[in-house]
Amino acid sequence: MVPTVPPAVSPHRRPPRGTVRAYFRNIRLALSTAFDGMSVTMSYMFRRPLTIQYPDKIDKPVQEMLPESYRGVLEVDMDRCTVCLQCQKICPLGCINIESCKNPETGNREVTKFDIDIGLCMYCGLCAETCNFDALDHTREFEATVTTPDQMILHFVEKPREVTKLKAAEMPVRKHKGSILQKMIPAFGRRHPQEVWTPTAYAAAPVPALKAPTATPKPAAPVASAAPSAADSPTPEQAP
Amino acid sequence: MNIMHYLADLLVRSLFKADPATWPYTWIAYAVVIGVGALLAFAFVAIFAGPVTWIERRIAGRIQSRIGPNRNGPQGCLQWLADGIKCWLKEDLVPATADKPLYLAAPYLVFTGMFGAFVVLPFGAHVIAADLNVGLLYILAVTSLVVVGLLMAGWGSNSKWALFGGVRSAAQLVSYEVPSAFSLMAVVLMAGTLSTQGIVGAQGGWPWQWFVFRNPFLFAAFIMYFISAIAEGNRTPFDLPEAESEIIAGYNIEYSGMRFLFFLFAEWANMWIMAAVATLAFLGGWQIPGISPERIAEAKGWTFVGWQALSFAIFVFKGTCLVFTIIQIRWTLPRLRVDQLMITCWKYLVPLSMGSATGVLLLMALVREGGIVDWVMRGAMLLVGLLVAGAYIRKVRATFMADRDNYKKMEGRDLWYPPYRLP
Amino acid sequence: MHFEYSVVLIYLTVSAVIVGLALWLGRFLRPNLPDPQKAQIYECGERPIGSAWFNFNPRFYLIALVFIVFDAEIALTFPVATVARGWIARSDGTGWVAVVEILLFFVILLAALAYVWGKGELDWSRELTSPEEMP
Amino acid sequence: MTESEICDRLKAALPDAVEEFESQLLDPAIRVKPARLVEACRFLRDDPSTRMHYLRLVTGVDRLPAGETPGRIEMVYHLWSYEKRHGIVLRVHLDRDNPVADTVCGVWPVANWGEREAFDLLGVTFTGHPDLKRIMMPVDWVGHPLRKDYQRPDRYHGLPTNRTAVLEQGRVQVATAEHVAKAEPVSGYMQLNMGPHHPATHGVINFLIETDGEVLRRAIPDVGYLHRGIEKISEMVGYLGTMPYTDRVDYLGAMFTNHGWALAVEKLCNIEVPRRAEFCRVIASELNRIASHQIATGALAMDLGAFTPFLHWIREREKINDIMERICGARLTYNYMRFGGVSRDIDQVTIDEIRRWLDHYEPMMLEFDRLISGNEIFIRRLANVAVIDPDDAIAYGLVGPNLRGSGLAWDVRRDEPYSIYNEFEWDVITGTGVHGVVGDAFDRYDCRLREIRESVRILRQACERIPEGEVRTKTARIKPAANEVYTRVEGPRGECGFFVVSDGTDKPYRSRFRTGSFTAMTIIEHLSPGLMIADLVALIGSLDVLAPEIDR
Repeated sequence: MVPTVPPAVSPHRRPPRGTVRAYFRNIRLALSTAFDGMSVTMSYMFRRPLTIQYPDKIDKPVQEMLPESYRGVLEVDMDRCTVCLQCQKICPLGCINIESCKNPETGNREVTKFDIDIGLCMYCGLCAETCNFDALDHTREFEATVTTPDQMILHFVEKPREVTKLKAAEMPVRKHKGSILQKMIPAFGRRHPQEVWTPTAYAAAPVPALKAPTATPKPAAPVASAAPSAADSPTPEQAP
Repeated sequence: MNIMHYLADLLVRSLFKADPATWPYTWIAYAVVIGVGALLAFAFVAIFAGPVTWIERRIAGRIQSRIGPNRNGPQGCLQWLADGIKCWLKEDLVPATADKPLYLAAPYLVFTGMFGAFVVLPFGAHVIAADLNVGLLYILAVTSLVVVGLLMAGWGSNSKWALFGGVRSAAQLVSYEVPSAFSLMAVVLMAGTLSTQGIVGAQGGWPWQWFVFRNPFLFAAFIMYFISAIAEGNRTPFDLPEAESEIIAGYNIEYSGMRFLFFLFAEWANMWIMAAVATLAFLGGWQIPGISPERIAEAKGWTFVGWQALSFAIFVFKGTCLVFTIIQIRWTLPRLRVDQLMITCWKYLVPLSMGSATGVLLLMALVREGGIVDWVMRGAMLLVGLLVAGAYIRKVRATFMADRDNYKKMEGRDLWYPPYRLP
Repeated sequence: MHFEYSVVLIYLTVSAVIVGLALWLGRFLRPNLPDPQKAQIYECGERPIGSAWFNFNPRFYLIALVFIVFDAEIALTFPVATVARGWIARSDGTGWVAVVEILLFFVILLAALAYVWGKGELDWSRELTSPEEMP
Repeated sequence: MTESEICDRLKAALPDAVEEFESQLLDPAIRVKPARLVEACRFLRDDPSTRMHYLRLVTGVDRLPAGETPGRIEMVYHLWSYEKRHGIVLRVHLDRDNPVADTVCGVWPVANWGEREAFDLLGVTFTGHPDLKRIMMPVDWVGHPLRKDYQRPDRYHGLPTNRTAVLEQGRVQVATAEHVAKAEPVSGYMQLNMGPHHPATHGVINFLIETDGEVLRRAIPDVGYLHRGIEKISEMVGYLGTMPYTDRVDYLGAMFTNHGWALAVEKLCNIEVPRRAEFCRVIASELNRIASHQIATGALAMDLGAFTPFLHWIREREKINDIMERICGARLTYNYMRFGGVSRDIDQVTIDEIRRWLDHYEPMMLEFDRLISGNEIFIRRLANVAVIDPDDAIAYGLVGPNLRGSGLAWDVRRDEPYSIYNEFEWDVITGTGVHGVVGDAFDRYDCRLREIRESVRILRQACERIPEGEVRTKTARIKPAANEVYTRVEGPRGECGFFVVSDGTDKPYRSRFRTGSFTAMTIIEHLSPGLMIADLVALIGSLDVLAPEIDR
């Protein structure tokens, strides 16, 4: 099949026929507009650059430059979580995975798993919006680089823990945003080896009640090992 | 007297206690000295072309409100070395379907064509490898090798984008040789010689003695030479052979590692050659204001060396200013289309440059050199040059000031970016 | 003079040697891991369609011819231009011979350029070759 | 004319064509017989009382058999008349097992790609279509993904198609698909691929170009490299869950896709939007429009070889991004709109910041003009290149600045008003042919640049007049009754339409996003003959096509 050859040139595509005046006008315009443009670029030789030299040559960490409303990596304050499952339901991607059961000994409801897959998360903020207890929220953290995909699943529950029965007003104060996350992703800790990154707000915040990551979980425990230990020795056996 | 010739003779006389005119092995000594000279020239090319890549990126950064490379070495000044070493360590890929001999030989031709031009560039009063009596013609001839190299690269790669690049570069370089030759012809008419040292010698150290300010035709010839030199060096707005947004990278698209580097090397060194030829032909070359070439030649010992160094510095300074302008043009202007490129050359530059050569010829025949008309012309052209520079500075300042207050309001800090506190 | 031209020869040789040496030394430094995908040519990430060695109309055949004429003329005019200054300086009228000669050259060239221009050959032809005419 | 009058007109002219007038729908539709579709279309286009020259949307809906009713595939054609300012929806019901319809490519060339998409994703065959082949999916894909009973294969050429499998498998060794020629080779012309990895194609789009030297014989666009099936995803994640996905449809103008989707669902569910929320929407949208036009104009300059203007615009855009970050928490994927309002209020500090930025920005635009818009080389590269006359622009479904560049003053904000745009004082920008003829590439560029100024005007007024109040009405669970709706907003790439079919559940039954880039792509093949390679780059840049918006 040989399609018909289209008309070669539409009439208005030819450059306009030059008269003598147009000829010299072209020269004048080409030189003067180039001159004008060069005066603009030259003036930039004296202006300040806008580059933020992330990550090291900056006055303060980028996290502090971000507005409060920034949607960074998600974190959960388990002290405030009532396991209402609203976030899990609303997440369009299903990156939140919550499991809970009734403890046969005490009869209390226990949450056994609260995983957020930040590799799947698209940071839309619907879950944080739907959380009535201010437990799940976006932080200003964005450096969540890990070495294997499975480390991207953040485990907010290490051991089965009791679900709070308090009303929203009685609940403990929300831990400072990001303080929980800082302890979770090993890459976060490695980011500033000289502890440059210690904003006063974080120091003032109450110490998180999370278990220290050094506590070795029982091998048979149903809960997966904490993320830090998985990162220290990222062998397939240990990876959850 | 050529400085290399003199040194070689000196070597033969002092080391071998022989008369260079009769000693049978003089040619070996000559070859060694010239070889060393060539290596020195290469060193100049390398330490010019290399840092210029870094300088260009820093300038581009500033123009674009960025910083540019500032990590390797103080202010990133070793960036070019890092890039070079990296390219050296890269795998050398040859497309399976390429025409191997053409593909492999292309960098040699490009580099040789570029490097050959350095033979006749007068860096200083006596700092020149060989003062050929056909100097300018030689430059025009030897740089044509680059075209052959680019065409070979484009064709030999067997890649369609590379082919476009090669064909474009052939069309462009070939076309723009005509206006640049005519512009230089105006200079040759004025100087009465083709030798580069002779052309420099026909001018003087002061701006009113430079060819560019001699008469309006030479002024126009300078601008036209500059434009066609940019085109011959494949720089924006004439960088069609390597237009990255149209034909991706053009002729060098299939090259990698060191072979690729030699193309870039040649491009940046070519920029220097263009600037150097413009300097020697129009801007008085290495001439030191107030010091006549005879006085330099008569000087002895360290005074002689000092004059050489000064003239070298003046030449390099003038050339670098032009290089800076070329870089700034690159980051200011968009690119022409192929047909517009050809029209610019054949309809604008060729007739106008011929006109300027004719005008120079007629003025030479009609106006007595050193006469009152000559001096009036020189003064007027100098005034024009100063006015252009003044208008430029005023415009730059106005642009800067227009934005200053608003910027302060927005950012709450100063707009000024002092060069002594680089980020 | 021999010295001057031997400089040219040696410079050209040295530059070729530098390229060769750099490439040869690089052989000991760079990896060599051939791969059929690497050996493919680049066509924007898609598989290349056929070979690039192709007959097509680069559309500057006439311009190239004009260039050759001009270039030859330039090569012939340069020597005249070189001596013109000396002749004019002689002030016995020989200068005008040179001036007229060069002007004559230029006029012929300009006439040729004007002719080609008027014929529209300097415009980039956008006419497509019809498929039947193609080889 | 109202829809029923149009239906009467059609009935009078072609009595046996009309099957039913579906007036219960939000956009009343005429059901016509498949066999008489083309005739009806031609009549509606050419009749002096209707004159529907613009095919807004062509898409299909798969209806599964339920109870008594047999399954069917409905083709939906949204028509619009710029002249008479009325529109109508045509529908045809096709046999689900063997859906065949006549093509309307002959009536509106823009139908070409829409029908190809219906063929690809729903399996509808169009008789007489010039180039009926898959458009989004690979040529060797099996099945039609938008069919309701479609089963996704686990693997495609050895690549797992779900994430869990990827995680389990680890690094995947990809078996490359066999190369399939994109077009029949024509002897004598050089064929080469421009894209997907080409700096000027603005994302991963492929053009198969046939050239004779530098001059193009034609350029055939091929898309689908960025197809993520967002419309299919929306059928699974529900109305609110689709909102973040609309960000990904048009990443430079996410606010507009957000807005369009919100409008669609609000219309389906009859949700009121508080006044302050409307102002928030307008402020956020116009900021986003400036940002998007900056990318468009800057990238066009970059395609023509001037890199600096692009980065100057990027610098200004960074400040918009900073403001956006304050407003909604993200710099690109805003997810700002909600059904019945917006997710966050814009506080006074942010509004002051916007004002200060506008003060700073206006002189910057002059500087940009000096740097590039007035540059003679730049003008010569764009003027008189790829001229689109208004008839072509309408027939090929160009919208937004591309349409206005051809001289047609049509802006959805003014002419089919939504939100509160008609309260502000601003002008619709049209191409004037400053440096060439009306409708050339420079006009399209110029339109965008002048539209930025109009957005600045709107922003100033909106910042001045923003009232106090709530920004979000409390909404019950989103569960609209079975209906269909088509809403449109004026995005930076033109009309951004959302066609939503609801079936009474909390998830859309079918959604189709009508984007400006998708329809703009069809005209490239039409315009390409006789262009040079460099002109093609300018054409793509001046149309401002965006790969994710094409592929969705």
